[in-house]
Amino acid sequence: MVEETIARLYAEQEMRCPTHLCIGQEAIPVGVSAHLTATDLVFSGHRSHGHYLAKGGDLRAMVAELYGRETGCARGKGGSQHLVDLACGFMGSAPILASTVSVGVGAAWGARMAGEDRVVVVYFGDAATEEGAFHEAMNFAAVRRLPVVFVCENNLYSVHSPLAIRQPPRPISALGGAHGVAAACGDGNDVEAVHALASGAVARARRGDGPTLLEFATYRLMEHCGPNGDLELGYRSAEEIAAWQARDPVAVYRNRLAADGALDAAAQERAAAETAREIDDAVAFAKASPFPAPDQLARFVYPETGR
Amino acid sequence: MVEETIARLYAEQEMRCPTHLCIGQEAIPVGVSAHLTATDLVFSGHRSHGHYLAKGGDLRAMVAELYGRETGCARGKGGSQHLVDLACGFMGSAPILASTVSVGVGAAWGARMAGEDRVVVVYFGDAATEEGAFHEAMNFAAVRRLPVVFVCENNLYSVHSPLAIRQPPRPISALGGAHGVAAACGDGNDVEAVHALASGAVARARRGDGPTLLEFATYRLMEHCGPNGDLELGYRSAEEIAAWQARDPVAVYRNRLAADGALDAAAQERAAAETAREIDDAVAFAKASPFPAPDQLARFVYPETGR
Amino acid sequence: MTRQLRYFEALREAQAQILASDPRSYLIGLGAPGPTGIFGTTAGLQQRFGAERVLDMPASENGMTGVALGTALMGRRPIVIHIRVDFAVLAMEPLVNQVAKWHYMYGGKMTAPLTVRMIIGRGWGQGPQHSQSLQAWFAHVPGLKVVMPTTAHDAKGMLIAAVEDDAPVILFEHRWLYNVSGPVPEEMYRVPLDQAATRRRGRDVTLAGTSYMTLECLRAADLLARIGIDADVIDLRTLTPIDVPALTESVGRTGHLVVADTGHVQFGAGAEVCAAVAERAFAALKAPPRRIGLPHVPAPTTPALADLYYPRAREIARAALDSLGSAAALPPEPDDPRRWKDVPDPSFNGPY
Amino acid sequence: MTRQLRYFEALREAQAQILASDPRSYLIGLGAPGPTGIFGTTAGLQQRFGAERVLDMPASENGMTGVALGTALMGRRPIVIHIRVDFAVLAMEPLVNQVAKWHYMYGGKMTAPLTVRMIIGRGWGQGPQHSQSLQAWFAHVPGLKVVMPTTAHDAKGMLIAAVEDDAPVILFEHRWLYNVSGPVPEEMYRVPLDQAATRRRGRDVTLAGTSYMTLECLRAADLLARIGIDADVIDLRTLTPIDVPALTESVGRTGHLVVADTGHVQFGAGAEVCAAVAERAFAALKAPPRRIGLPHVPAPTTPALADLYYPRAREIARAALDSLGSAAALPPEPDDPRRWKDVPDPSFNGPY
Ligand SMILES: Cc1ncc(C[n+]2csc(CCOP(=O)(O)OP(=O)(O)O)c2C)c(N)n1
Ligand SMILES: Cc1ncc(C[n+]2csc(CCOP(=O)(O)OP(=O)(O)O)c2C)c(N)n1
Ligand SMILES: [Mg+2]
Ligand SMILES: [Mg+2]
Repeated sequence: MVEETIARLYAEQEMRCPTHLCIGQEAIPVGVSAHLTATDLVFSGHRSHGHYLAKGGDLRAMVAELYGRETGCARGKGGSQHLVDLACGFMGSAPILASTVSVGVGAAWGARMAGEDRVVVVYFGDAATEEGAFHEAMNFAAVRRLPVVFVCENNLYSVHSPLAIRQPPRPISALGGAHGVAAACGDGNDVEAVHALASGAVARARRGDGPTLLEFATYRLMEHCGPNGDLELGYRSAEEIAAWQARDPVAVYRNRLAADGALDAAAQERAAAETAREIDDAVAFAKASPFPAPDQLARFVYPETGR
Repeated sequence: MVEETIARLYAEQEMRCPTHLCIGQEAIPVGVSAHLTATDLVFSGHRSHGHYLAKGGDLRAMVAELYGRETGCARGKGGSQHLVDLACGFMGSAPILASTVSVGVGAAWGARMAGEDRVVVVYFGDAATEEGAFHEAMNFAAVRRLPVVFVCENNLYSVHSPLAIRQPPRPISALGGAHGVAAACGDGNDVEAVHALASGAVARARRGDGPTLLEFATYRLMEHCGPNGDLELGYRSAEEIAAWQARDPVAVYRNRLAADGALDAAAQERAAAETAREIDDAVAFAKASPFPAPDQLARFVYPETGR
Repeated sequence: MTRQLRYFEALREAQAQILASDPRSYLIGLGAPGPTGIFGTTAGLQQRFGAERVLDMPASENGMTGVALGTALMGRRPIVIHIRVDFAVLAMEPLVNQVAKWHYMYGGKMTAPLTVRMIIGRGWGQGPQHSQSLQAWFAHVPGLKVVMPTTAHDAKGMLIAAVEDDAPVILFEHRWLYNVSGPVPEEMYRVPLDQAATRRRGRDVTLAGTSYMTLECLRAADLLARIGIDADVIDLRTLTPIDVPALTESVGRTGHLVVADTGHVQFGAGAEVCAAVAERAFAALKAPPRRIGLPHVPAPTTPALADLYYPRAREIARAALDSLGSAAALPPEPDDPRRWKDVPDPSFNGPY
Repeated sequence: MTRQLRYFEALREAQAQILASDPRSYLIGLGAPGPTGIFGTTAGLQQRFGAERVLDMPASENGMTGVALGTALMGRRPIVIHIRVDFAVLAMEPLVNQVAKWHYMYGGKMTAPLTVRMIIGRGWGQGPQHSQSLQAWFAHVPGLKVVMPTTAHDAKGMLIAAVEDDAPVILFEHRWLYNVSGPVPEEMYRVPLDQAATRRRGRDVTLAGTSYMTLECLRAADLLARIGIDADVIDLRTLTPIDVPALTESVGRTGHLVVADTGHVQFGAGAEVCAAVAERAFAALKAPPRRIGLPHVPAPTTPALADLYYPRAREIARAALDSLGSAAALPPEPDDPRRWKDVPDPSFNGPY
């Protein structure tokens, strides 16, 4: 719902930054984050709204960041591609593919050096595994048996490029074994399946048994970057989109809960209304927030302590 | 013998460039090159003398290159770390770890684009597989099923650093499977074992069945860079060195041939004498060759055709 | 010769003609054959030239640069495309250590005729990792040629010349030039890779620009003209070499120099221009050469700061006035109804 | 304070004191704990501080830079060591896109206090891929601090200051300084990361050097002194910022500037120095500022060409004479029995 609102409001041209929605992929961060504590850490890439919110990231600060305001989580300097919320352990997202994977590995290592018990989750897409930096990070995590869960959201595409022209026919999770990292594949559109796989991986990390690579099959329902669909581009078929739409993780789980009697219509409505209120509040907050003042342009290039 | 001579003459300080000897590792290029034709191509890294000579590289041009002469294979501009002999298909060596792996993959692809049937062999050490660029190259070779044989000379060390602190406990050949590349391990000090494994890999490439990663266990008997031993550094034990010395591939194979009656003492002596003559000739050639003239300094920065 | 094309169309036409005329050439980049075709510059080319001439690639900037080099050694003429300079930073090792030096370090035995197109991002919150303009890095590296076409005409002619050149050439394309149109001949033609172009003749001050900043220089010249100052505007076009003779000729007439570059000022291309002009035309300079470019700050995402970050025509004009020691006031800004300047000025669409 | 240490010993002592006094610090680099200890600079430190404070690493320059950044975010103070600048080229993406911008792009919420030691190779046929001196690249990137200590004293003091600084600092160490000795206090001390040092007072011409080239400037000053020309020698020490006040003060007295840098001239550090001085001290300059550095050529391996490649004191002195318009002849070269100059001049061993 947050992203649907973003999609709707994006046309107002007040969120002036490249914005990658994760509609269709929501089950993964939800299933993973369920196992994380506030002191566990998360890193992400360009498609990070879901990762941020699932970890408990501040919604107001995120929306304000998209609106480029001083009250944004990165004071407007980052935008959608650079979310951060230290209070909840969301350590940062950055759009250069695979760039935060090694940073996450380092954070796990740094926490261990400090004697802190923290699990680190790093999210990335299928294309990020084509970057050498990804392999370097996996190798080091394995050498040091660091408490990292690598979560690959394999949505079959890199922008408009299908997997088959970019990678050989083998599961991405096979890369784990090569690097001495435990690995598994699962259905990324089934939040319970995600929850189950993540449970093992997070527990393994917490026990000190080292890193795990989880590959989740999923699908991006919107365009790569921006608020719309992209059927007209023709790089994927209407049937393919429809088939995945039918497996939309939110709807699937909502229906399952309803069928199980765990969620009645009234509760559902209440939850939706509550969420809508929160979103409206965040948008109102963002729109009412000031833009950074001109003197903020050159601030934070260098730490004020260090120069 | 070539390298023994280099080691002996290095102290004269006329070969003024970093020089990485492959004594102890000779079986690998010999066993691999036996399957290559003159139009097949080879790329290598910093420890390339053996790869160059086994492919049929010109000895005089190599020695002259080490001596920094105009008659060197790279006109003195490259030195030991930048050997080249296009006539025999030795396309170049370069010391940045893993840097020539992708170039070799590209050469295989370029040959295919040109409709040429060529197999490309790329040599590198165990440490090179820690570079992300190595993985990127493997992935692409697999996607395009290119005729490349990746040959990893695993000599257990990167300079003075043992494998275990750099990589997790799994064979390097496991990286092949992850990238959809055929892979195998073998004894790199047994030229017949190398020959057998390389036979399959080269044949596979030639048939159009795609790349193979071969990992060979071997050992560097001299110091990492330079003409001497390095027992005194203490990073490897005298026992370890002695054990590998006992498995010196040249001696082992010479003895095996002698035992089989395939090589009698006279033939052996003749061969040794012939080789010694060639080496003396190459050294004499190099020493008699002129240094590049001053006007060569700025030559070949840009092609003369193109500017 | 009155046909007008936009910059991205000129690039597309150049590539189509290269692919059609030279069977050794091919084109590779993330999304090159895709439906949006790298901002339109490669749209339709795969359909026309086939899947082996116009290629997508894995997200492996380093490895694919090495791969392209390998094909070049085997006689191909690759065009490698990076949709942002920022992503090409992953390819510095192969570009700088290998591609740039391959011809030299093997004693001239081989050439490495790659062309690498890099797009400089700007606007709509591209932010710190999608809008770097690092041409100064590449121009620092012997063996590479670095060019920055400003007009649609030069985009086509320099891209063709780049592919035909036996040296590796890095072509920087500023995203804000893509919709700017100008006259582009239909036939294949070459624009030399070592010459600046004078875009406006003037006698009072020399404004030298790289890429998009040349347009801002032209607009600055308009502003100055309105207060009676007559600027010479030089489109640098190439960095290796910088066309120092063109600069010294101009400065010899004007005595004043303002350089406007798309990158950071500090250790940027403008420093080389100023240093070179100071070395070779010191006596002609009547005032210190001045530099306009990005401050020593990463690119902020919010338009509220990005608008302050990017210098425009007024800053260039003001530097010219400073150089001339003039106290004149610039004419007022023309009315711009846009709240933010994070998309190209619609009045900048050419023809140029 | 008369204790003399060599440069590499000063670096080792600095690191030992950092490791001893700051439990957050650690040291990582290829071979750092190994028997040769990165040219002696890390020798014995693992034995003293343990395997978790002094670490080897996989040959993964990119990934390990990201890893070090991650530890820095968690409060560590890493020192990452590259035994050649050329290898660090693989780490440009994390250094430039991430480390440099991390503080800024998350609105000041975190700092990235890495120190990165990079060694500039030279001599004995290091050749094209083992002797690059790319400080100008890093100084072009906002968020990084770039320093180049020349003396053993500054090597220690700047390394300590770098680790204590909350910004990421890149420390360039020239291999030919490693055996040069000088007075080094035993205690922990800091040398500021933004100030040049005057190494010799003179009134006729300003010679400004970076790193090893400062020693060549000093020798050039000796040559010039023998023909009655009195040079001011400034050791730049830092590039971000360049100490422009120190330069303008000196040029204000001398009117003449020669900059000698260890890297390529074109788009190099000297361009920034010249441009900055031309901007701020134009009126004081009596002649164009001159640059000494590497030609636009990759480093050749053979000593026959390498000797021509690297400029030395005579070239600096000659540039000074040119600037002064002096027709004086330099005193003859002191007898140097060495055939090749691809190892450091034994008479350059300090103290400095
Ligand atoms: C190093 C680098 N190269 C290219 C890009 C451009 N780019 C941005 S998102 C993207 C697609 C990434 O695909 P994937 O990792 O599968 O994530 P998804 O968008 O599918 O979630 C690309 C190629 C980039 N951001 N970084
Ligand atoms: C990118 C890069 N990093 C570091 C080095 C320094 N270096 C030169 S050789 C070497 C060891 C390489 O080990 P390996 O690949 O196993 O080959 P070996 O020397 O054992 O034959 C290292 C680290 C380098 N040349 N390139
Ligand atoms: Mg994807
Ligand atoms: Mg090895």
